Amino acid sequence: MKFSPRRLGLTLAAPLLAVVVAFVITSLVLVAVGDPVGQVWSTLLSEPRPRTLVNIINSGITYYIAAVAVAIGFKMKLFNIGVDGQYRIAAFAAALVAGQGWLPGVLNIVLAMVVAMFVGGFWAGIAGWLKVTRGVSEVISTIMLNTISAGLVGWGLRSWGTRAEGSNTRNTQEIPESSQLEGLPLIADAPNRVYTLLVLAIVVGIVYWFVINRTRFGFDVRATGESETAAVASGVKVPRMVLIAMIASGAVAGLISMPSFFGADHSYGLNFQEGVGFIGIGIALLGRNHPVGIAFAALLWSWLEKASDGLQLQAGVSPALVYIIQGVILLAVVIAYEVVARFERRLEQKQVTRQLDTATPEGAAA
Amino acid sequence: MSLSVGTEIETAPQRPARRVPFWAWPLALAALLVVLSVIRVVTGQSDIASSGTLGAALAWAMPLALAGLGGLWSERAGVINIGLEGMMILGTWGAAFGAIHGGPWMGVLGAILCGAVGGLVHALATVTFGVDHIVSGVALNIVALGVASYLAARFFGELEGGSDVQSPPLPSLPRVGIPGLGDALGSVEDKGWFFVSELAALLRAATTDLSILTVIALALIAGTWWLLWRTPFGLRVRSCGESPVAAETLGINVYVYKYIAVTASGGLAGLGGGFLAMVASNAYREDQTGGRGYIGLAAMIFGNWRPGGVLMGSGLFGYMDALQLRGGGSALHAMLLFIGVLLVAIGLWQILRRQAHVQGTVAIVVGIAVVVLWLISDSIPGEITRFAPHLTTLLVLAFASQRLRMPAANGKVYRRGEGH
Amino acid sequence: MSTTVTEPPSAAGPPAVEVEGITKRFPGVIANQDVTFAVTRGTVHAIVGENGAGKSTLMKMLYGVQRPDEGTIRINGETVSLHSPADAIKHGIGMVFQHFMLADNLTVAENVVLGAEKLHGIGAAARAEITRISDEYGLDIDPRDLVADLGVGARQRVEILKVLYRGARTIILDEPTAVLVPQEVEELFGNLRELKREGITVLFISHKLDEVLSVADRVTVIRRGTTVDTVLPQDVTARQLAELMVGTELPTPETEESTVTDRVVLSVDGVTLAGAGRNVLEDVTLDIRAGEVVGIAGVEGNGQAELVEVLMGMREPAAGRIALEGTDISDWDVRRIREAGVGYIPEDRHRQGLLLDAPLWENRMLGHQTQQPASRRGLLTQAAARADTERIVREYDVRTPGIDVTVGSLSGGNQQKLIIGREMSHAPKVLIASHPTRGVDVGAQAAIWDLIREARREGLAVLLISADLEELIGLSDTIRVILRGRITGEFDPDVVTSQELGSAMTGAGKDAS
Amino acid sequence: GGSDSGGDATSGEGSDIKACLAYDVGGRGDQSFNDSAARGLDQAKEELGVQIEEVEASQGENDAAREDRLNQLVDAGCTNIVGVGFIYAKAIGAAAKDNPETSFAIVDDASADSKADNVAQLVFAENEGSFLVGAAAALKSKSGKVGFIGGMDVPLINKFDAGFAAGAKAVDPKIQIQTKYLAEDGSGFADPAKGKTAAEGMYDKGADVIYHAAGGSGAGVFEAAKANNKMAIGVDSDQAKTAEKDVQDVIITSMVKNVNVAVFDYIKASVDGEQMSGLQEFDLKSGGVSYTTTGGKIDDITDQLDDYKQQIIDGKITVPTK
Ligand SMILES: Nc1ncnc2c1ncn2[C@@H]1O[C@H](COP(=O)(O)OP(=O)(O)OP(=O)(O)O)[C@@H](O)[C@H]1O
Ligand SMILES: Nc1ncnc2c1ncn2[C@@H]1O[C@H](COP(=O)(O)OP(=O)(O)OP(=O)(O)O)[C@@H](O)[C@H]1O
Ligand SMILES: [Mg+2]
Ligand SMILES: [Mg+2]
Repeated sequence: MKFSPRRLGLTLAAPLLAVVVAFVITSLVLVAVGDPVGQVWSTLLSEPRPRTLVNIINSGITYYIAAVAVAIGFKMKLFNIGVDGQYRIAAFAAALVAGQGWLPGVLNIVLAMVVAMFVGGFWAGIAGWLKVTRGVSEVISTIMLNTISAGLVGWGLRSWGTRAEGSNTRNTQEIPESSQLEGLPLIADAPNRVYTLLVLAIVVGIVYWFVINRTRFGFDVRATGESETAAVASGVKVPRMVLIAMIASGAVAGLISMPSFFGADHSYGLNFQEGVGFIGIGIALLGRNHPVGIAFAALLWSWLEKASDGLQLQAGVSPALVYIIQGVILLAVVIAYEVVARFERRLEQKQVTRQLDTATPEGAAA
Repeated sequence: MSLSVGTEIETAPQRPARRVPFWAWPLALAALLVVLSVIRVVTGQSDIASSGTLGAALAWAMPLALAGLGGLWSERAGVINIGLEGMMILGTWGAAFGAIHGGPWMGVLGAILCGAVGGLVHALATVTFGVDHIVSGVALNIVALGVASYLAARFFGELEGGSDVQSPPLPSLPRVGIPGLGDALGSVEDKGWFFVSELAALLRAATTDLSILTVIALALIAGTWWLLWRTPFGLRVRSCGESPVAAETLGINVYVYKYIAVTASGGLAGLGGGFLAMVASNAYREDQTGGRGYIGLAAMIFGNWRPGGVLMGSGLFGYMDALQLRGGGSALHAMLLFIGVLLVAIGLWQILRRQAHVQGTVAIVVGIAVVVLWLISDSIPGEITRFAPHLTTLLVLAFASQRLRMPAANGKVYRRGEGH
Repeated sequence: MSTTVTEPPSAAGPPAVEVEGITKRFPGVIANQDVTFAVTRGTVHAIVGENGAGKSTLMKMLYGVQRPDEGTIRINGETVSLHSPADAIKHGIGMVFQHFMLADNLTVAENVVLGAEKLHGIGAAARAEITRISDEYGLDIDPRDLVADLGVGARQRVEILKVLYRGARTIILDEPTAVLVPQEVEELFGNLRELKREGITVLFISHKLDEVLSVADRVTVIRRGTTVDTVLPQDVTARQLAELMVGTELPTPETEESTVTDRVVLSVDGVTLAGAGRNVLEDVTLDIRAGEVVGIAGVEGNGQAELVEVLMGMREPAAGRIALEGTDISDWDVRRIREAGVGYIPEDRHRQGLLLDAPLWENRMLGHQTQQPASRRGLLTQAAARADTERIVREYDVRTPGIDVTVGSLSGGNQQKLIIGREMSHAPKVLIASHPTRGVDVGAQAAIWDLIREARREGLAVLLISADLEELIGLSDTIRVILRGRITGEFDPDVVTSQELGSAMTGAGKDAS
Repeated sequence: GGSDSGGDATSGEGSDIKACLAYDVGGRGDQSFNDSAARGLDQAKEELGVQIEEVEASQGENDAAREDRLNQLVDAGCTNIVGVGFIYAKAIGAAAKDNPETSFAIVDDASADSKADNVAQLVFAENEGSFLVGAAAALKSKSGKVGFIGGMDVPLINKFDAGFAAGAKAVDPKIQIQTKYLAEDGSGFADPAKGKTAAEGMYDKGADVIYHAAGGSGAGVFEAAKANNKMAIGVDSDQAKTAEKDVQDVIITSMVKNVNVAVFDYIKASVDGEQMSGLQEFDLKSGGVSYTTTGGKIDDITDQLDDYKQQIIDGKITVPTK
């Protein structure tokens, strides 16, 4: 697609519109329930400390990969609601393997990633297979698989996890020191570090962009998403694509936990971060399934989230306010995208006719 | 709408499922009771069909049934509603807020209203703005979680006995039952007679100590059937889900009916949330819904978008839930026998009647494996019993989804004047 | 054809419908401009005009589905403002749309009473009334049937019944004959005359002039959105009418001297396809030679679509063999078949031929993803694809401001030219063209016919499926008739008439040569 | 106690001690564990005049987020920070390393994760307290069947389970114990409906006393007990006082885990200038866990229970933890 200022303007219009709407609605809510509006915004909008900034980036990394996993499905109009379950079961399996430390250092990390992608892909593949062969909606099957994976992981953790001396939790074996990644000192003055596997997120983003936009496979994916019937007629084997897309989505979902696992957690335990898959859905929608859009959305999301502690401490407002802001932005943005897209389509149709009219004056209506 | 998959979308005409005659229902129920009796006798697990289990199953089924009924309203009008979970969440908050400030019946009203607001937002996004239904639903779930959580912190945090994540105890709704019947049936149940005791247990569960909200929910299921299939209003709602363009050309304001149906959908799901807050427990709690909106949706789908089916689907879920919570591993273990035998039967049927040798053989082999598993083990690990309902859903859908037919225009974005 | 109705319309009372100065604009299109005419009560009034002239738009405004930007509508002398079909229905207007407006999964009764529940409820009384109307007008409809089980003719009668049930005094029929075979058309006209006798006014849209002349009492011609004239059928010939419609002379497809060789390119042998209940294709056998156009005639739904799907590899035949230049391709998938040199112009370009929201150059790649200039070794070659799209736009006269606009914003004819250009660019050996000019304006239609003829000269084997019998007769070297999934006849287009084809298509005629 | 701290003297200015609590999701008001910690904080504010601050976690966060929260508390000027719940173990360990000047405490964890010179690990012998209520259950049971309902199958709750079983068996070796864990995740602590159904199942199968360690889900256990005219045992605080009025009379006793005492003691030590650190065990002996007699339902057996208590304190009985 050629660059055009109008197009860019329209692309940015929707998210900006949504953020403004979210700002207004949230303010109204605050006024309605009598919370301090000014203080809330000044707290939320104050510049984060370096340490918090690092944390924003770190959870942004996690969310980014989650959103890409979701976006792969979305590109084909597949709703992989099960990223959460795929991520969980993959994280557990990877932690189990990595904890054994069969391979030294970086190789161990690579092995864990391969295992995570395999397990995540397999888990998503079940839903894909059910859809293709049995016609079960992936929305329902992935939701069921989420619960099932939670159960299996719970059982696995009880069977293979260990309880450290004096601890009240259960964890998998901690990974050897040689496989622990120290992090990148990207932010000056911060005592903590950005996950080394920021690199992984960037690679995932680039590969995603490249495959979708520059390969034949990606074209098939997009074609299927835009019109299944046209894709079929063009030679795309949709069932096969569904299976592949689900597996790819699950494989990427499997990677979600990797940056934090090797950068901070070092083992899988009861304090595992839940719900990332659902956050990924929100971010993918917000970022319009675009690798760059998703990056901004992921940072926005995690920035809001990190602001919630300040909200409690400085404004005395429930941190749940942040959920409202996130939710309203999301709802506003999906509506705004629809409105803008419709507007754009009309504009283009008009333009086509106008240009043709001037080209062939006799073609105009009498 | 999500991808339909397959290359035969072009021409293969879908045979609509034939109506099940009304007498089939009691017959099926009786058959089920016989099966349960056999399992009880063979395994000695008295909890399989005790009135306690069935009563709990009924109670567990109701929130799911209400959510599923909500889904049915919405999807019959052509709007996929994956936002049921969010609407339920809003309902739990609304129930608590209403009940605290106006008594139990205000709680019921509050649940319905708050859920309906969620439905209205979904309608606004999908009907007016043409947002993809699943996208809107997912977004709504996120918003609802935030709104309920924030409002709870704001309105319950300060109250005596409440906190940011929990409301104070709510006043309870009346419970009803047919007096005297319970004890009589109970003594029959205790005799352990084949089938008779199971029947007594079922009657006992259905007639004693029910929450008034359970009765209302059952009435709503019947009422939905009557309203949607027996009144002009219902015909109009359904026409919006089958062919909104056709409805439009007959002078029907499709937007209005979609709005009504989706809002009602929210109200029903909200009431389901209210059930959780006021009947299943007696307070609002964050995360109380625990994904029941999704399960309700699943129950509706395998109930084939029909009220009776919703009841059946949610009943199955409720039963599995009740059984695993009450009996745990051993009761579910007994069910293995049932599942194994069922699989073998399905396999034989596939081979003998449908010539599907591969599927049939697979079913028989798996069935025998399940029976063997039943023989060699004596309990199922807790984690696995807890996802048994979900696994069951997945299996049921895998076996039955070809027989299901959703409303033809479900999930399609409709815009006035653009369909001709 | 049967007797033409010639008695002059009675002039009693104000006109049933009168429109004056109607203008309707769509983004970029003026669909109607200053349309003015009147319809006398109790007559059959035809509206003719070429594709895209604005006939449907006008009728939709009469029915309240759309609203005019300017102008007035009078019904029985009273100026009305129609905001929705409900208003129109209230004023006694009913409409049968070009595309049927029926909910497949509802029963006939439910479809009929929908929106008119106040009249007789939705129960037994309503069903009785439906049966009564059905009997009265000889519509032969059972209210308890599921619409999904009905054929095209019955569906149309249900549509008419819907209108009658509401007590409409003015009925609009938008191209009712498009999907009917001649015999069914006769039946329909019989029904219309019946209606007229009951004093009902019929507004009838068509661009089949012989039909119009046989049934109408008055004919209004619309050209490019404007009323050109209203004439009495006995005063004009079909030729004059056509010239009024087009403004110039009508182009007709004409077969040139035969280019048929004896080299069989595509050979279909005993192909059978199983469907729900019965076989949708049964023992279909035909050969297409290089330079030959084989036309398939048939009433919609008799297996044409399935035949195309089987040939394109979208469905696998249960029995039989399909060979492309001697190679068995029966079990190949779509992609392999396309790569082997089978071009495809789908029946429904919006559904099967294009990605409406993607730019022209991406649509250029569709269907040929695996081939140059779309991709190489799995990677897209965008620059090459763009350059080739520019070429197609130029060579095939696709009217577009550029190759970056979305294909959805082009007109149907231009979309179709892009598709044809795309398919021809890969030097196909076989072209499967399904309704290649459906919904395309006259200018583009002529251009498309030329393209097909040219390809045939160059040795292409063409399978042409069309509902337009003129087109079939004009382009084909041989015509096969398909009925209930079987090839039931073979005709020489040089000698066959539309009537004969129509008989064969309905199974009425046995005179297959 | 605490009268010697000079709390009154500093109440105008406020002490220069600022005690802060970081809760898990839910926070103050769960009528159980978190509330107990909050009571300790309130007591410290009142009696010692310390300044306080509270924050709670948000849903589904990771250790980094928890650590960041603790650091924000440090930034807000907190001198003493308590992580309420083992979920904070790693975060406390890390934050303590980064802020050697600040004093930390963690409830329910004694692992290497949270170990540091400036961290007090406040742990409880829940198994010992549970032993006593287990014995009480066995003594009160007429059917010889008792039940245990846990919110989640994790080591912490296993301790309650193990202690309860040991206590019941100590009284009656043939006693039947039904055990049920409600969920895989935190929802097991927040779903009274689950508690109720599980308890009804147990009562229907003959149990007449049920002990729950299921947080908020326990409300359902009490409801079931009330409806079936059976007995229940509360947990964490004296639930015969804190539970809803109409079910209080079914709660024969509660296994109290005095988190408030631990939190208060920890803060008080700082006020007194003797920073608490290292492993701090709150067991039967130190009064960190105990059983209650509110309502007088077990007045007849307190002698026997106190006897067991003494044996545990004396080390004659070792209560298992899993
Ligand atoms: N909803 C719409 N939006 C934009 N343009 C429209 C719309 N409806 C019709 N048009 C345009 O208005 C013109 C008239 O269309 P209309 O359907 O009335 O033609 P018609 O005479 O019925 O043609 P046909 O014989 O193909 O049915 C066409 O150019 C068409 O593309
Ligand atoms: N992006 C899009 N998505 C869906 N539909 C679209 C899109 N863009 C255009 N359309 C539809 O495609 C139609 C344009 O194709 P159509 O064949 O009707 O053109 P037309 O101008 O009517 O040509 P004709 O003269 O053949 O009738 C418009 O009616 C419009 O509703
Ligand atoms: Mg058109
Ligand atoms: Mg038309």
